[in-house]
Amino acid sequence: MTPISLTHLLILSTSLFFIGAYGFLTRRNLITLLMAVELMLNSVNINFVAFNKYLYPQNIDGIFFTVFVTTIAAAEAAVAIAIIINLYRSHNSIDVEDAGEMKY
Amino acid sequence: MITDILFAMKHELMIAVIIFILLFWKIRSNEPNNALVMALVNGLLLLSTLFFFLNPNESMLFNQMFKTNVLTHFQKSVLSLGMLIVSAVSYAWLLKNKNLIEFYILMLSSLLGMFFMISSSNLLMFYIGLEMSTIPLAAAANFDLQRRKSSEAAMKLILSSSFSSALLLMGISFIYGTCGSLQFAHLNNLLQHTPLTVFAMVLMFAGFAFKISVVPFHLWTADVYEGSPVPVTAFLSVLSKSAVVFVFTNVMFQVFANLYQSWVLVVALLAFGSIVVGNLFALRQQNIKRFLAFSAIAQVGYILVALLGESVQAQAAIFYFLLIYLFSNLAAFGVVGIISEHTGKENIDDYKGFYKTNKFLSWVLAIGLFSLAGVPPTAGFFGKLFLMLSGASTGNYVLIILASLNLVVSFYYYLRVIRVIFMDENDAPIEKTEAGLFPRLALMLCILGIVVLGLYGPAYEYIVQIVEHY
Amino acid sequence: MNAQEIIFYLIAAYILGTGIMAVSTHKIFRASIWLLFSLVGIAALYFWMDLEFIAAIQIVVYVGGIVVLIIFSIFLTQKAGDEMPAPLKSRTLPAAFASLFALAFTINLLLHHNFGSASEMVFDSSVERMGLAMLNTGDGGFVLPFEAVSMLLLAAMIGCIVIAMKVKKEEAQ
Amino acid sequence: MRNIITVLLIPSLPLFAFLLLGIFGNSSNLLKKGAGIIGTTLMGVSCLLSLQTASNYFFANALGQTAFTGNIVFKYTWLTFGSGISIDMGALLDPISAMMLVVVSFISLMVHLFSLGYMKGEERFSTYYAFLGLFTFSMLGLVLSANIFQIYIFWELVGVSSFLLIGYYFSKPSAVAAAKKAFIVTRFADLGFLIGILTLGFYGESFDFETLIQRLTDHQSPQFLAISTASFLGVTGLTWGLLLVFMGGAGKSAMFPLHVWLPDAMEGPTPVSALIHAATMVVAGVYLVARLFPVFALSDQAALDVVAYIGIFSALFAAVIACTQTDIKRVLAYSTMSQIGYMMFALGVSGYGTEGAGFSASLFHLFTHAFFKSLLFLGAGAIIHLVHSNEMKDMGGLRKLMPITHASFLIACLAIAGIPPFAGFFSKEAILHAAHQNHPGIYYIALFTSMLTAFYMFRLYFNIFWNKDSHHHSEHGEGTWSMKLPLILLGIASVLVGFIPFSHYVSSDGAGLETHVDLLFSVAPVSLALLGIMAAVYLYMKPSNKPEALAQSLGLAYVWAKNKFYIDEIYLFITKRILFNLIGKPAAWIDKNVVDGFYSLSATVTAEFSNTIKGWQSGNVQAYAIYFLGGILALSTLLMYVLK
Amino acid sequence: MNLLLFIFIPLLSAIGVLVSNGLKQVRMVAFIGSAIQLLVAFYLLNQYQVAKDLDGTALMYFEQTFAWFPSLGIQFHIGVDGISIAMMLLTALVVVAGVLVSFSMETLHKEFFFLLMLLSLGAYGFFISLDIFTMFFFLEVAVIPKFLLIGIWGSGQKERSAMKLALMLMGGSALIFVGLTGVYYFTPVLADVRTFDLMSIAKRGIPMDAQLFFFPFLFVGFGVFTALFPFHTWVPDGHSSAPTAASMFLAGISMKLGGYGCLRVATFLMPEAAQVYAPWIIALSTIAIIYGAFATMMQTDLKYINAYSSVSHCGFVLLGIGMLTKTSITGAVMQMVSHGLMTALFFAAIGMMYSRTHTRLVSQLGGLLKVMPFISSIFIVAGLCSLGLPGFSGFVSEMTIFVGAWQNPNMWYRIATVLSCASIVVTAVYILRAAGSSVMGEIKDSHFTSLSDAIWNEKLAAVVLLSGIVIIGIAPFLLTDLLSPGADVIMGKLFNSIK
Repeated sequence: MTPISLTHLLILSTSLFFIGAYGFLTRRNLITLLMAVELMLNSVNINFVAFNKYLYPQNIDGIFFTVFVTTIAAAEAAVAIAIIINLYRSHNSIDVEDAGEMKY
Repeated sequence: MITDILFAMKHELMIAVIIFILLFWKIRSNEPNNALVMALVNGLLLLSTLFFFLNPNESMLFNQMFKTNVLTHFQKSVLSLGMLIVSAVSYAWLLKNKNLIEFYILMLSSLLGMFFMISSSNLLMFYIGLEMSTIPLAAAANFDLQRRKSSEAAMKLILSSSFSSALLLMGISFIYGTCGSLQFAHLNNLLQHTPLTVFAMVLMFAGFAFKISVVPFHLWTADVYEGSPVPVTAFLSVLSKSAVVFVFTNVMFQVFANLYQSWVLVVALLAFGSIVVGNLFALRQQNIKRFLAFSAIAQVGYILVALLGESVQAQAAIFYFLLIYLFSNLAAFGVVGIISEHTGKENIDDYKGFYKTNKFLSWVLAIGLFSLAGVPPTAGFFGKLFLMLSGASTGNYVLIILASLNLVVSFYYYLRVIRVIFMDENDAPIEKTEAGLFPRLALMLCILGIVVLGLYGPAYEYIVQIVEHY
Repeated sequence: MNAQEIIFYLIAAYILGTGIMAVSTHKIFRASIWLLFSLVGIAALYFWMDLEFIAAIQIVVYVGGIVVLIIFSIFLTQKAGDEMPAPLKSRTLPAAFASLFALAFTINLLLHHNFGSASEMVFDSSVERMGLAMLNTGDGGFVLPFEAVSMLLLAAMIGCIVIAMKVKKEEAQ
Repeated sequence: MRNIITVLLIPSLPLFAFLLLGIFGNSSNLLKKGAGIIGTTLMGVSCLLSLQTASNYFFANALGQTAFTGNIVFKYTWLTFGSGISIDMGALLDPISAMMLVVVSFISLMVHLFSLGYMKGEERFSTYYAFLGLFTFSMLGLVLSANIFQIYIFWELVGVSSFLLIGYYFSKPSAVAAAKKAFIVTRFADLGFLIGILTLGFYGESFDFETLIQRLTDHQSPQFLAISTASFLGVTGLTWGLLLVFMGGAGKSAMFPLHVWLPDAMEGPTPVSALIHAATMVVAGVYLVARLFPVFALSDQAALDVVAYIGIFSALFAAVIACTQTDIKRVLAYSTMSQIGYMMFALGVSGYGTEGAGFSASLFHLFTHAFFKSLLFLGAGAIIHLVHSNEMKDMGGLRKLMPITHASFLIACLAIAGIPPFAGFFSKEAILHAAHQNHPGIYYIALFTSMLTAFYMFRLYFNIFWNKDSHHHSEHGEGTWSMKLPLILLGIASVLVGFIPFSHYVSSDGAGLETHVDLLFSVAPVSLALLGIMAAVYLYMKPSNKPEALAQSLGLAYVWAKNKFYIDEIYLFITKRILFNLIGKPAAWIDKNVVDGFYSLSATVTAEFSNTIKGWQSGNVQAYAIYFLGGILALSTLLMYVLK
Repeated sequence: MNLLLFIFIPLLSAIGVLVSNGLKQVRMVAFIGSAIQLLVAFYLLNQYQVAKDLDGTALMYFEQTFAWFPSLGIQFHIGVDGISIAMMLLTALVVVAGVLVSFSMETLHKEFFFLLMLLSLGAYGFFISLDIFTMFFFLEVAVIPKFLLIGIWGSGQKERSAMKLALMLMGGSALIFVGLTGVYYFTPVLADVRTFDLMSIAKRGIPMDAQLFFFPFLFVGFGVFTALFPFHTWVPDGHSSAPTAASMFLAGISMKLGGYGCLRVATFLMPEAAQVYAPWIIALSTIAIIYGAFATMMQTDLKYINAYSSVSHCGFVLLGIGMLTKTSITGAVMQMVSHGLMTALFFAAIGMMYSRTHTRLVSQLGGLLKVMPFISSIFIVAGLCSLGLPGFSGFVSEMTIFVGAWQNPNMWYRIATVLSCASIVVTAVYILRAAGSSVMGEIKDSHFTSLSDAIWNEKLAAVVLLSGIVIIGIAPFLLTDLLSPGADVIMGKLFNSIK
């Protein structure tokens, strides 16, 4: 494997990251926001794995980072979804635009 | 060996023990006696606070992921104390809560996360601690289950924080990619000044800045503060912030030492931005919690000012300030919480004529606000001045001048509240509110802290000593 | 260009394509399915990198866990097939600009960064090594984060239960 | 030592009266009733001591001396300024101060005495006597001052006691206004005085009269060289200093154009006018110039010329106005101004030493004038006491009702008109003589003025005592003996004091001058005075419409004079229009709107700005994220491309 | 003599006020506390004379040093010289009088007296401090009580005025703080410790370029407290809205903190810069004097009249400092003392009149001399003192300033002096206008005739202040002897710097 491929991997992950970011910034459904975040986290995971495998194979920090990110992402998603469901109960909508009562 | 670990992790273990006790309690009885739970938790938290005096040794554990020394013990005790005060002043809200045990578990988990974060000497542990201190808190923010604002606040918190942690993670991944290590101690040497590391630094900085509400990463703050239950707001504004600042200073001075030239600029810019924006927004708030949120943003600006100084002086000033800030802000939030819980009134104008009916609470709120504003003889005066003194030590006079002048603006809005409390006439002021024993004690403790910390010089000297040592 | 590379580019194209679909389709249910595809694609990438363990976790946690959770929540809050409201123009433009700029910026940085030569060492990513590391307290051990995360999961679980549980009638008043 | 105590007691006794009556006068009934007696007694003692001191000085101590010298009785350093100069409180006895002591204490005693009857039954009787005491104390202190700053201190005290006494009837708005005017106008003059003091003191490096005079008259001394080389706007420091000091004197002595307060000051109780505005305080300016006379005469002729011109102009100017006034006290006030004008120009035309006839004449006139002018005022007081009016038209034919007053008033009128052998004749002759020798132009104007003087004085006299018949009947006669006694005493004095060989004792260098009355020279002034009296007889002795006809024929000139040449209006214009409207109001406006407005504006701008940016906090979590991402990008771009 | 008494007595009185009950007890505690303080102040004066006779060379007496924040070089260093003793005597007198005139305070009396005591604590602390950080601390301690006193017990637009005052004073403090940091960091480091200590900074000296940069901050910052033009606008509003005692404190003491700071901190520590900036100081203070006087002339409210006149009078203080001669500096301190007493007396008289007539408008008052002769006389006497009548303190202090100012032969300085002198005429105008129409003239309101004159506590207050004014006015040498050594020290620093 050549470093160029590492760069390519990084470009892939970066692209995915900002695709996720774009999603987060534009979608109006709270659940889709969450989905966009998952994409971003995944792209970071790719980064860790790629760095670990191609640059620092002597340790496995990157791999473990990925594992823990995945776990935490799960916890985060769970809590977020619970909150969204609760929000839905009170607002009867999960549109971002409807959940902006507090401002200024 | 085992005792070493026990002593090193005494705070974490203590919190974990509380969590498990609560868990089993919940399993045993579905409708526990809230007062008893609170007494237990408060007692144990007091113990945890006092643990500081219990063999505060220095150690490095678990694959160099967990470090302790006097400084971290100190910080953890401060946080325990903060948690204790939060828990005590929110007595009324907690007492009525149907899910008290769960609430405590969430808050304590968050506290535990902070402890891990403070003790982390490794980016992985840092990240886990950070998330652990945020995610349960987001859930706790939603604990006013019926209030629309509560869930909105929780939603904003969890989504913003996940977005921010994604960016933070990206920064961490770049650091890992360029250095190949996650250990703070190694990164110190490995990190070179390259565009990519600078970018990674900015990303990480933004992650921190998000947690401590630095402009422009602060926008969630006011909404979340306003919507969350008072204990959560107090917790967020004091404990989360303090914990992150503890780590932040460490990371900035230790990990990013090689990028000092770059981050100093960022810090200076954002310090100014935070002070100005925080002040401008605080000026126009009607809701007292939002008002405190924006004032807190301005306060963070001053913390950043101090960060510009020489390492030891800066850290000492910051830690000292945070200690004072903890008492001051909790005094203010304590009173606001008590009033909000008893009367549901949260607008500044509702406090008109407050002094006529509630002398004690008025003075507590006033002293808290004075301390936040930095008026002597409260400790806030010393805290804030030492921050700026530290900032000036490297010659950033333009920033110091701007920050000083902004103090005047901040004065305006603090005094506005004082004015409402003491001077404005009102036919129907907030009725007399009985705070209860725990809150009263906690508030008195805050006042004591506010008065003593400043006038008693050795308090600061002690912090300097600890910081100098580590 | 050898087969490995071709496969890589295919997987990459697949991930990005499904990713884009996931953030742009107007039907929320479809979006979740596109997300699912994208995550599977990432698992494929891990396979391609010979990291079977990570790939497995990816599939179990993300595909089996999170996406399912998301789909459940969609069912709880939406009627299937509902069109989502289109994003606001005022939001799309700056978002697109920011994302593209950030993308270009980051890629530019990455391309100009010298990561040094790839290590020739063979990367040992066996499940055994990971297992040992996971529960090791000494050098190269990750037991502390493991425990910490378990506490986090516990807390998250408790939080979810309280929040998501239907509030009883009398409490609602 | 005895001398010190005596000299100290002279001003201290009135001061004691002031403190006693001022502080306890209202609380103690005894003091309230007995205020007059107490005040008069203390004053009497003080007067006796003054007479004794003066006679000691002139007759006992000076025996065998060829010249009178200044004698500093005591000196105490009161306030030291950094560079060795200090204000000393001291008492200086020299011919002029000894003379002034007598004048002040004697007139004051007369007024005290007169007031016993005149002010009887007043509600604030004790306060009145307290103020009289304060005034007398200040005036005596002024006279005794050995230090130019000390004189300034008493100068101010005199001013304030004058203010208090003019405003004695404080519920009368006109009295309050007059008191204010008097104080403010003299205060303005004192501003000049103060700066003059500062200038002289700075260059002379002392405030002591003796030192100052010695240094500034010695043309070789470094101080003199410094002050005469320093210049501002082309005028030397010395001239500035002297002129500014003279400005102070002109203010107190009501010289044109600072005279406007004097006529109004007649709002005060009449005895007060007699004391302050006729005999003592108003001549303080003359006294001041006389004090510094060596410096004027030996070092700065230009300043002295100014004194002369202002003096003669004021004399003429006031005399013209006096001819047209109908308020008897105002006539007297303008006459006072005119007479002080005489004193001033006499100083102005005088030389030093053997040339110093003018100096002696001036002070001689001061001396005599004090007696007959206070007599006139007290007489006027007695008249007003009777008719309850100041206006001539309410009077007439009073000679039968009040014979003593009539007689004394006539004596005084003759004296002021310069008819021999009354006191005024001698002093005026001496002045005219001095003017004739040194400055013929001034002499002729003075001559003309003396005719006017005779005219307006007798206009006054006839209007009061003759003219129409009296419709008054005396309720309480001429008044008590305490009122009559001063009139008689002063009348006698007005006749006699002219015979004192004044210049022998009082002269510019202390050496004494021989008095010579040149009968030939006296012909012109006396005949002119008689001419003036004749005119008055013709116009005013009997009621007629001749005065109106004359006024008509004079036309505009009469109107202008009657309206005091509109000087008051000019002042009013300057103060109201310029100071109030053009400076005061804008200052207040600027303060409110510009300076304070700036702060309010900055507050408003801040609030507005805060309102403008509130949209940042839009409440939408995605918007927050955009700012978040934008912040990161902006910072990184900044770090990488801008602030490299 | 232990100077800590000046901290503890006010503190104890404040605590005593808090624990006592009822108006009578509270005011007695406050009165006794302040009276003891006054006695102690006089005792200090006595002890100072004794100590001075024993050792005339010391710069400061009764020095004590306590570590406070040693790592930052902040000490609690106290000590006095003649100048500070004069200011402390002033404070003691005004505090006693302030307590006395507030005897009939009805609402929230406990808080009122507590804050008064706190205010006096701030003032004393400021004057005894020899550490500029401590000075700053005490300076600010005094700000909030002012805000509360005006805002709670004031009249008219009290809240706005209170806010304005607090904000402008805080603005001044902010500038001072910047100046302090500059002084702190640019003073050469000795033995690895920086210092805030006044005397050691003076000894070490501050480099010229730092002086040039930071002098304006310190001077303007303190200047705000003492109504430096154009930072004076808090004065009229603040003074006129404040309750009587607070007005007395504000004008009598608080404004003097600024003047003292300008002298002790700004000018003393940065003499070279003071010389450079002297023309500016003189220009601004001359403007303040003239402009304040003219603005006063247009006022119709008695308190505004006195407040604006304070602007004008405090201009003299700054003028005296700006002229940088020994005499003028001595005069500036004298003027501080004198103006403090005089203006306190003035406000006391106005307050007494207001509490009876319920109006302060010149146009509505009139003829009060008839119904309340004591109060009216006090008013007139205060007015006469204000316009610089000999025999009262105002005269000697102004004259000292003028003489000092005139010693500077620069023509522009002279013109400034002449203009300032001219203001005394304007002063006469407005004082007489005020006195003429409010206490003299006809009684404008018939219900005035039934009003009573001053009662014992008010009389005592007036006598306390008046005796100070008269003693200084008659025997100014007492004061100049006290001030002279201190002025010499400052001048010594100035002249050394000329070399």
